[in-house]
Amino acid sequence: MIPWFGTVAALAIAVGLYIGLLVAPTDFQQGEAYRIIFVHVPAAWMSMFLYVVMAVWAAVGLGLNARLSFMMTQAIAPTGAMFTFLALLTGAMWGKPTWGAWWVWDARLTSELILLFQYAGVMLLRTSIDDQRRADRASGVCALVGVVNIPIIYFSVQWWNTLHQGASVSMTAAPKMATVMLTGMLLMTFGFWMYSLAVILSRARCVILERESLQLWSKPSSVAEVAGVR
Amino acid sequence: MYWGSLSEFLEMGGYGLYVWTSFIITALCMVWEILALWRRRAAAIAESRGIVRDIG
Amino acid sequence: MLQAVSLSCRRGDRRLFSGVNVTVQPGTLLAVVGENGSGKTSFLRMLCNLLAPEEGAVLWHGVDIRRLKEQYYAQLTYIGHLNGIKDDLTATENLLLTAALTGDRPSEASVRDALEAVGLKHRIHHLPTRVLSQGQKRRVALARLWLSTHPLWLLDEPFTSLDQAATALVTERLRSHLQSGGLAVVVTHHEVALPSEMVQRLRLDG
Amino acid sequence: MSRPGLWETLRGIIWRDVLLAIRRRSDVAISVLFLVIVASLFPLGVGPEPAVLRTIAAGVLWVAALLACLLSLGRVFTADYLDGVLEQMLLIPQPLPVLVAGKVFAHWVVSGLPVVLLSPLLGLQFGLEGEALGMLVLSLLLGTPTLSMIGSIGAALVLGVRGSGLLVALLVLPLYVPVLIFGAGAVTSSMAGIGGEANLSLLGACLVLSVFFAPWATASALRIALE
Repeated sequence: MIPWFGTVAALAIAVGLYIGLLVAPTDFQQGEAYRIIFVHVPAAWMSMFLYVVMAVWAAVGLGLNARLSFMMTQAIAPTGAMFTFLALLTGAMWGKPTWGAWWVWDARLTSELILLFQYAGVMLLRTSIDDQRRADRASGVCALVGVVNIPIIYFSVQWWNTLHQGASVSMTAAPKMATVMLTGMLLMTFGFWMYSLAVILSRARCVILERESLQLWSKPSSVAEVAGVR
Repeated sequence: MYWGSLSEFLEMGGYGLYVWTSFIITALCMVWEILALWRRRAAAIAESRGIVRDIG
Repeated sequence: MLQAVSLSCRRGDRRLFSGVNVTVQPGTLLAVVGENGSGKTSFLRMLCNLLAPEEGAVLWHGVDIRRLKEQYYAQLTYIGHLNGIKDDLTATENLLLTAALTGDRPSEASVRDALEAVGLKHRIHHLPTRVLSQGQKRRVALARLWLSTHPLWLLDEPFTSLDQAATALVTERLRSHLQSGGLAVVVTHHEVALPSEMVQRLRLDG
Repeated sequence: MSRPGLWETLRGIIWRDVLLAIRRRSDVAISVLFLVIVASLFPLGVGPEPAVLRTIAAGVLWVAALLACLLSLGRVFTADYLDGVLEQMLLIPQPLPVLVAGKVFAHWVVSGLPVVLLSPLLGLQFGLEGEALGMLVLSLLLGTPTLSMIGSIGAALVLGVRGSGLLVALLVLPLYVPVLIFGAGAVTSSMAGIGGEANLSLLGACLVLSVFFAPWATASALRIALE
């Protein structure tokens, strides 16, 4: 499964890059700098989407007391944090030439920054609790509580009339070019999505392995079973 | 193809620095994540094999 | 009647005990014994729903306590290995407040009687418990037993840091509780000096 | 055996914490003093220009109040956790979220309310007058209970965890941001003559939301912490 997702991700990103960098025409208002959106927007979408997915797994884990769901939350957090960081960084790269500033205290930027802190909080809370079960559940509650920030990020552009442009990338160019841009962006998003799936699933496998070895240390009786399986 | 020449492509209408930094850092982050995971996985497998050998 | 049905406990990655079946009838006491780290405290905390069992269930009169929740809490008096008293409040205040919260409504006179019953002299009733010794603090915590009107008592090492006189007093209080049809589960290293028909032992090991 | 009413139990919970705060007045005094000191540092750092001070007043005072609240969060559950009172609270025959709400209310009374009462004085220091001053007090009155509510979730999550003081700041501050924005916004917009009512109603909405959800989240966090 993981190699399959990986291959699809590589293909989609390759085609997306080809369209975004080579085929898509320039944007009349923003010039070539707009091409950053081909990584910026997918990264920002993934950062929010992954947080929601993480929170859903946390809710499932807390509700059904399922250890596997907590392993999924643990596997998602680093990738989500990485995309949040990338969204902020590419945003700054885009902001400097277009707004003339690396950073502005606009609602969307601020709330995305907060999202990064939330990812950090969830991960740090987990690592600072020694008891595995408590670490799982406490960071799960933490992830769930933070979900209130997602609609705030998503709607911030509409609620506060700020510098950051609207959600659907404002198409100042002719509609036909817009379609090309949109195709490129959606392909990139799809690629990032598949990439996340591959990375997260493989990290989840690592987590399972690590926890298994931890258990083996204290429970030698089951070594035979595990050895038999492997 | 939108671009006339390679240098034009690299320049990005004067925004080359910003555009390429964004793309390259994104790529680096992803590659780094994959590598880190790969090593983590190798370590996890090695450890669990080691335990199985030690105890079992 | 309190029942534990195939109760299993895992702390971290260690399995402490599994498949524990035990029934406590009214008028009897369950003495839980075992080495350090054998899961005695975890077992007691499962009985009062502070700790979720990995497998199995605890039943109060045949109903799962996770379903009863507050109705079940209204039946029990739990004294953990922590005293649960506030250092900045006096012994009297501590008992009055705790008892009021758990559903007993003692008068100040009955609180005074309870404190005297555990052998605390009247003049220290009105000192902040901060100035009391370990043993005296434990006595303040155990004085709740003289105020308790609840049928089920869950006690974690009640005799630690008590002297012989106080141990005898608490044992006597346990006897009168059982004689009036109460139930008790006591985690302890000490022998409980009660007639053998009242005491049932549960040994937890591995 | 009679089960006491919910109100009676709540009163008991609140009264115990208020009584403890009265016995340990220094704890309350410290967080109030902290607020005053933080607020007084700004004029020293920024310079005594009255026009500048008036423009930053709302933000500075709100941030100071927020930090004072953060500082006092350790007191909500930690002492009770260490002496076993928290364990007993989980076994009180009443719904835990309601008890938690009572406890958080007590925390607000001893740490949030003093901030609200002191704020007009600090506002005057920064040259706030009339309507803006009133708006500052009002916004703090509506906002600080929300801070206590949200903070209690963080405080419960990090109970007994190493490095909990810094961790709770990381967990809680992101969630404080909306309150800070609306609170300071109320004062700023009333100074600009737009009237702060819109921001006040948003603060009210935050309060209502947090009163509904925070005690529930805190209660589950406490159960997790005490397992």
